[in-house]
Amino acid sequence: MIKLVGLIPLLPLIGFVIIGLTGKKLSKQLVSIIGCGSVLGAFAIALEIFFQLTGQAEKSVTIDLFSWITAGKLSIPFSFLIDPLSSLFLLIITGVGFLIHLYSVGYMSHDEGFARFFAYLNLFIFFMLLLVLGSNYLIMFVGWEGVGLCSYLLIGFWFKNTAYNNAAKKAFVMNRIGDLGFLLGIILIFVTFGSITYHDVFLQAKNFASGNPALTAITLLLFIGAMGKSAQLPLYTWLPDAMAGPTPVSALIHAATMVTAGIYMIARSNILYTLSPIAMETVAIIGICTALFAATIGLAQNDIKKILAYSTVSQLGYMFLALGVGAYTGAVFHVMTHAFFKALLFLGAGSVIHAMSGEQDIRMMGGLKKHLPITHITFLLGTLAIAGCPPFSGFFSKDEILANAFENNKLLWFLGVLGAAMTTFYMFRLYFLTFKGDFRGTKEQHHHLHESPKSMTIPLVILAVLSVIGGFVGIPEALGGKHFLEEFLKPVFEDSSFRMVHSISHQTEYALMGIAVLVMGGALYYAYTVYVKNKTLPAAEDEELKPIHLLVYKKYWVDELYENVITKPLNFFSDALHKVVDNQVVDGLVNGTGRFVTWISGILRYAQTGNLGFYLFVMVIGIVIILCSRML
Amino acid sequence: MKALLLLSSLGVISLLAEIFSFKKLLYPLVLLGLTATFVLNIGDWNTNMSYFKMIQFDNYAVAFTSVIIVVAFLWFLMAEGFFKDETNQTDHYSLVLFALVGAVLLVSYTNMAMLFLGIEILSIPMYILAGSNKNDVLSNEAAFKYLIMGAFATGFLLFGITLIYGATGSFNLEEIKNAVSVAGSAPSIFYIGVLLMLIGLSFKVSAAPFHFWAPDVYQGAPTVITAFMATIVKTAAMAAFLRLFDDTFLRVAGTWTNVLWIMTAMTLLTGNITAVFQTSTKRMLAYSSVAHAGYMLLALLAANSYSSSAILYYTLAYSIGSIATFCIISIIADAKGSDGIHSFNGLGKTNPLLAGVMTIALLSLAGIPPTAGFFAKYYIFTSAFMAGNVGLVLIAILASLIGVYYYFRIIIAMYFKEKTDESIQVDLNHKLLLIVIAFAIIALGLFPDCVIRLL
Amino acid sequence: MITTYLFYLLAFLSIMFGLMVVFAKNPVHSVLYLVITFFTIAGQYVLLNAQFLAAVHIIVYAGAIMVLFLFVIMLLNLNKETEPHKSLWLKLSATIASGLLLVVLVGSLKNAGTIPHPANFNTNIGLIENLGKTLFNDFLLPFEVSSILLLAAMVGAVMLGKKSIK
Amino acid sequence: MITLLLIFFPLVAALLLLFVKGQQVRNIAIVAAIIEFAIVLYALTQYQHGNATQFEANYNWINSLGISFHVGMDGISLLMVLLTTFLVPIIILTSFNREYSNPSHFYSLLLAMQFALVGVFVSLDGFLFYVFWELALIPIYFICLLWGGENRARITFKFFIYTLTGSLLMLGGFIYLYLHTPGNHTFDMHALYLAGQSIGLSGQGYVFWAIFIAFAVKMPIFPFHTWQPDTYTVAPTQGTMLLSGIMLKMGTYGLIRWLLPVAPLGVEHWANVAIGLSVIGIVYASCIAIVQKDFKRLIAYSSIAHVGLISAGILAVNVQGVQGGIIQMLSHGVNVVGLFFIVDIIQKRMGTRDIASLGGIRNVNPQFAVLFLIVLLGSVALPLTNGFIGEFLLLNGVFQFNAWAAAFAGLSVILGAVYMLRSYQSIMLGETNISTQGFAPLTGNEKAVLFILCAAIIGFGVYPKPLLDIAEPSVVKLVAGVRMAMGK
Amino acid sequence: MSAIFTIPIEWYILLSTVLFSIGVLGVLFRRNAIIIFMSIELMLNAVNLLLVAFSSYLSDSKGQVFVFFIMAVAAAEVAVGLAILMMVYRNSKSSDINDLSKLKW
Repeated sequence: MIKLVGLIPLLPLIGFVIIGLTGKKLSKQLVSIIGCGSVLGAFAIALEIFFQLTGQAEKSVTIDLFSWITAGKLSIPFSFLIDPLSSLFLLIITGVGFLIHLYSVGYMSHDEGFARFFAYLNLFIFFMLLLVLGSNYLIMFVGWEGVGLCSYLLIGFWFKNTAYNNAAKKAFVMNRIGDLGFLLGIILIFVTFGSITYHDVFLQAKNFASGNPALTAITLLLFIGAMGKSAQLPLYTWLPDAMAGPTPVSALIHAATMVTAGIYMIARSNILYTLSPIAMETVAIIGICTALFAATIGLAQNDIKKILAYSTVSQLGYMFLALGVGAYTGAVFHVMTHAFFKALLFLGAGSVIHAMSGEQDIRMMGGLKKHLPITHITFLLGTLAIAGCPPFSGFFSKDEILANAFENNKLLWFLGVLGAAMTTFYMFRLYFLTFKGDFRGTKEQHHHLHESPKSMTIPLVILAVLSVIGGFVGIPEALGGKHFLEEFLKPVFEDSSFRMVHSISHQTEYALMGIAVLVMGGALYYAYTVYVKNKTLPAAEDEELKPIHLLVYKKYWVDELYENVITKPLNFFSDALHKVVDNQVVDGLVNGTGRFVTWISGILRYAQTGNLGFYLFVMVIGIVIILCSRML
Repeated sequence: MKALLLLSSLGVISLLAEIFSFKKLLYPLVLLGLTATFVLNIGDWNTNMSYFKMIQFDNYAVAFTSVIIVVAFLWFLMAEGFFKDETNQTDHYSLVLFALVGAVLLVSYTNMAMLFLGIEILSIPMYILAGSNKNDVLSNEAAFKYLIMGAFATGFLLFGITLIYGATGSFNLEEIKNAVSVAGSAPSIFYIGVLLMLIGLSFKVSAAPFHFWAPDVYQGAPTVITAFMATIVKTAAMAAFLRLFDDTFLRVAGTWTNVLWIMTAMTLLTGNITAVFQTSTKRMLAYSSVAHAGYMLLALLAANSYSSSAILYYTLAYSIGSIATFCIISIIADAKGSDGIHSFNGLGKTNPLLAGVMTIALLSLAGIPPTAGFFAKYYIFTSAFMAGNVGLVLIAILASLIGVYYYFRIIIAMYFKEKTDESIQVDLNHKLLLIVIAFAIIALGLFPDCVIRLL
Repeated sequence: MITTYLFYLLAFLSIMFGLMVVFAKNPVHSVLYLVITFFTIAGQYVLLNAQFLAAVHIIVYAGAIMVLFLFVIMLLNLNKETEPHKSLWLKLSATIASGLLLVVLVGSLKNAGTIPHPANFNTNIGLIENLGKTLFNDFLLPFEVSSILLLAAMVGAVMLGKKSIK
Repeated sequence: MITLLLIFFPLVAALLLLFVKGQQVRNIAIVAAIIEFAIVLYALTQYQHGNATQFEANYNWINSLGISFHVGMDGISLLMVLLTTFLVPIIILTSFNREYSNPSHFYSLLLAMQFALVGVFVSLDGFLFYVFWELALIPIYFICLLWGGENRARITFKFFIYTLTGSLLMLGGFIYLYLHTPGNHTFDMHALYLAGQSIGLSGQGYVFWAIFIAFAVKMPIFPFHTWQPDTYTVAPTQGTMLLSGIMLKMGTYGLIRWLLPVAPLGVEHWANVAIGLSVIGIVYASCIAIVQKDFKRLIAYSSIAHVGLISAGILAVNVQGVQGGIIQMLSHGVNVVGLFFIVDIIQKRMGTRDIASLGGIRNVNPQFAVLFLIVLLGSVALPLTNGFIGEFLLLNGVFQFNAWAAAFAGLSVILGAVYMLRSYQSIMLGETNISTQGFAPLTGNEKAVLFILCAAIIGFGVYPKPLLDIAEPSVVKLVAGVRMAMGK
Repeated sequence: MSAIFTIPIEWYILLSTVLFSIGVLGVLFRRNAIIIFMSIELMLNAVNLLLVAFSSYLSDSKGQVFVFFIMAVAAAEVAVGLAILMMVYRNSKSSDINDLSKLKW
């Protein structure tokens, strides 16, 4: 069955090609069958492979397809690697991907670009699968850039809207900044190890001393790539803007799968990171900073999708924190649970937006509980999961991260808990403002309120179930679990295991869990007090805000900062380069030479006075000079 | 020698044509005569005959004579109209033929006396022919300027010959050469003599700063005569120059190389730069001919095994290119009354043949492959490079870029500017001539070996 | 001794009249001064034992060429002081240029005395017999060729001189 | 024999075309070009993998100067010839869009150009190479002069003079080498290699600069590039395609074939400066491309950026860099021709290339939008397009020379995305305006061209191996030789 | 009666140089074409003088023979020159070289 792994990406690719080429000629039904079916098929194979892998002793299988690039020593095969890590990601991608495809059938049913949407989604799945399946860094890079492209296409799906297009472009360009780092990292890997195949690289890397500068450089460069793709500081601003795309896109790409590529990559390269403490620290610090920074912004946003977006950024920060402290399993665990509940939340939000006829401002919502019962329940479950309420999935994954952070550095743990509190607060703020209280929208919107169709609610329900039970694959030992996930991923991370010392006692772990739950409860209560009891509403657009509030509400003016520090100067610089340096100086020099010759010619021709006397005179002078040369 | 005799006889026969009234036959007769001369001349190949120790038909002389006769033949084809003037028909024939005699003397002399007479026999008909458009003030002026300056320069040449005679006691090139080597260091008057001869010959090949006559004379003279001066006269003078300096005076190269180095650079630059601003194509080509003298001097200065074949090839390539351009200029000027660049506007559309041949000829003059002009320049550069004159080669490269600049002004005018008139009627023989030249330019460029192998 | 003085005298005269050729205002005077200069040069020829050449010189230059000049001047009616003068600057620069030339030539020729006073001096080389031998043996070809030169000049002069029929 | 056929078939076709009247001349031209392509395909089947020069033909030409008509192909040449013969029919096909006055001259010049280009790529004699090199200039000059746009006389003339300047310097360099060959001197390529390698550092330095500047002008590399945007803009589309698609490769090919082997020490010593210039040019041109308003000009600048990377990669002298250079030459040829054709399609319909005044074409013609996007992605080197393979290898090569240079050069990855996406957005996306509403559907030949190009872009992005394999043995041999001469 | 025993050759060189320079001076100094012509004749005569002197000092008749050729050429040149001058005068009624400057630049 593992031999069939090639089919996994191939199926969505075929789906893309069929839908993409025939496009509008197919009926929507057929399109949805092909679109969803291809992903479902991939999921089925992935599931089969997963079980096969758990059953067999050989945990890492490479399947060579063809030789892709060769140049001297550099030889890059197009081959796939099946191991626990990739098979887990395969499941997440195809599974969640399928659900979101299904959801999209309903969500996009009225859109004229229905077929195009499915084509893009399938293409995305294809690239995402390449990303995780590749057996070397370059294949990963192919997927990496490919998903960036799909992200670009999908964010700008409604291409008539300039703002959406700008958001798409921004996403692509910011990703590219990271990609450059990634690419250079890959090249440095080649230069250092003479290969970029995981197997060869990791095998050699084990012999490197910890803190080797080459490794540090490699890991930092790779991390730049991760920062771009996974929206970490300072390259995160594209992700909130990416919410311009249709909601299923936000759920699939900008929450569940693509943005976690960075985590996958670092987890994949765990041995390299483990051997470079500086990079680890950097990852941890960037992770926690992002987590907090995004969380604070999330506190004051009013757009339902924006809040979720910042939440995603924040959760991604957690995952990097986990990676940074060496909790690779924790990070992957969180990727998985996050995929469930964040996809759920986005799809729920999509359902809300669908019901609200496109309205996204939570100030205009409220009391939707009655109208959208299924959405409400599932959304609540998702909220609890992300907040880390036991025994929902988020609790276990977050707990693992925090425990590891505590073990590593108390400050990191403290900040992590602080972030968790904020998460709980803004998520419940969102929940309360949306579903509780009274409806604040227009009459028109009120009239149209309706629960979403089956194709949308079924995925919601499935995801809700997964959000609830998803955490059970990683119940920590302290709670009597076997931590199935850790066992499963062990072959991947075992080389790095010397860093993962489980010195933490069960008591401490209980205490940490307790604190986390308490903090969560407190934040929940505070949110409840503010938004349900006191029925406080977020400030209206024209209202004056307190400085700190304003700072957060305006997202720290980071976009404006980038605009003024990078974009505008770049344009100005380029303009100057063009108008002054290129046209005046460089070309001026060239044209100047021509003009100089013409000018000289204009002068010189007057020497030809036409006067015989003058000619003779010059001749004599010439003769005198020539004869003088003899005398000298 | 046979060539010499035949050409002289042809000149005399031309004069007789007036008396015995066979003027109609004269044109074919001359062409026939030239062909015969060419054949006879080829017969002298490898014979290395010397006559009175005055002239020697070594291969060098034969090769240059051949070039001169070939070019003269083409020139006669081009200049047919020039000989239609009833009054002076026979005079023109004989003067041109006498000038050819002078040219042949210049490529074969082994004695200063022959050099001097050759120059004069070549020059005096030229003075006259430059003024042959008797009612044209410009033509008069050209003749007059040419004469005065030519005579003036002759004075210096003679002074030089005299000093060399004083130092060596001989006019014979071989003896002069040996006298210097025997004496080791010749008396200082010898060196002054060399320099004065350098000046005199530089004047003839129009090297700066003795080039001033050239643009004015070329512009003022009738176009066909300009063509003659630019091709045959220049070839002969260059050959004479080369014969004297790269052989006889080679042992005292130290005396003249520095001077010639600077003169070459000046020639290249002034010729090319000044041409840029010209609007009269004839005058532009006059300056360009100054510039071409500069390239040839480059090879002369190199004074190595490549020099003579380089100059041979260059003169041939340059001459046939010039014949074509002057022919077209005269056709255009006759039709439009002006030889300004604007007369060429739109020629590419009205007369594609003229424009095409003109383009090929100009490309050749500019030195663009695969034309003969390219290989000529290449060969010269190689020769100069070999001699270590890298700086001069760089100047020459710059100069030839400037050259491209003005040659292309005509090309651009022909193809880019809108047409102004209807197409021009061109004689069949002119058409044939031009086509032949165009092919010759390309063929020479592709197979230069057949010429450069000779020397 | 007398030859020495004669040389100096002739030299002085030729230079003086040479200068007068240049500076004379009337072209006719210039011609006459030039004729005198030619005579002094002929005198030098005699001093140098080139008697035949001296005679030819007088005949050709003074007798033929200068008459031709005179003839043209008269024909063109130039026998007045009509010539507009060059500006002072031009005259000055002309003088300086030729002065420089003189200085340079003299400077570079002054140490040329490599020809020793000949011991076995042959006084007969200037005689017509010797000249004739040289001319018709060694210089036969140039002699013949100069016929072409003269012919060409003749044809040319005639061609330029005659009126063109229109 | 195949090589001779390849060289002279287009010339014969070009001459014959002169005698054909009317518009059907283009059909004959395209048939000729396709036959030529078929000949190359045949040559490919006959090609023996390995580093040997094949299909050799050697005739005496100018015996007394040691110049011979020596042609042949190794892998590198073969790929270049393949590119040329692949693009020329496409370029002819694109011309079906427009009616040219004097079509017989136009197509004749086009094929004459092909003759010269093939000649450049197969020459194994320095002099022959130079002659073909210069020959290529004449047809393209006339194509631009006769059928170009506004101000063409001045601009194309500048182009001519500029490239000629470089060429003459190169000629100087070649003569210098020639005079260092032993015995009676020869222009044979290998003799020139040996001569170059024997002349010591300072001599090689001169040779390096003389030859490098020639190539730098042709490609062009900063700061020798200022002729290029004007010329590309003013030339007729087919001219621009020839210039950018193939002619520019003469320079990059020259770097590999002529510069590296004749002046290894010179390259080593001056690589800092030369790669520096190339890399500066990458960022410089990319930045300038960002502010361009004319799409054609924008592509022109982007081409400078791409070429800068190629040059830097080649000058780094390692297998990855040189292989990358070769692959990128092919990719760039395909991509840039596609882009210029897109410009032509737009200009033909809208009458403008001003990015700002377009918009929303995608609404009217989604198919065009997709094809445009694919070409664009190839140009910004997205993985699985042809552009990526080259760019990766090139960056790899440069990185091995200097990591910072590679990082700086890599900025083009970002900036390329910025200007390309910006213009794509501005031209294709957004709302349609009055002018773009009437955007006519693609004609058959337009579709054919774009489909072929897109297929090539994706095909060779996914499976570049055949191309890489053809070039690899020759590249390995060449690089090894050069590095050995450098003492590495 | 021969000067060569008493006069060193340098004096002849000097004399002819001076005469030659006077000729050059005349060419540069005057505007009348005829005078310029005459000055050129003076230059040629200076050369002739020197040739004869060398010839005598070397006891070699070739120098004197050469003078014949110079004379012949001078005669021819004068004939042609004066013809041209006449022609010019016919057309422009001037023998002033400054008036002959239409060909320029």
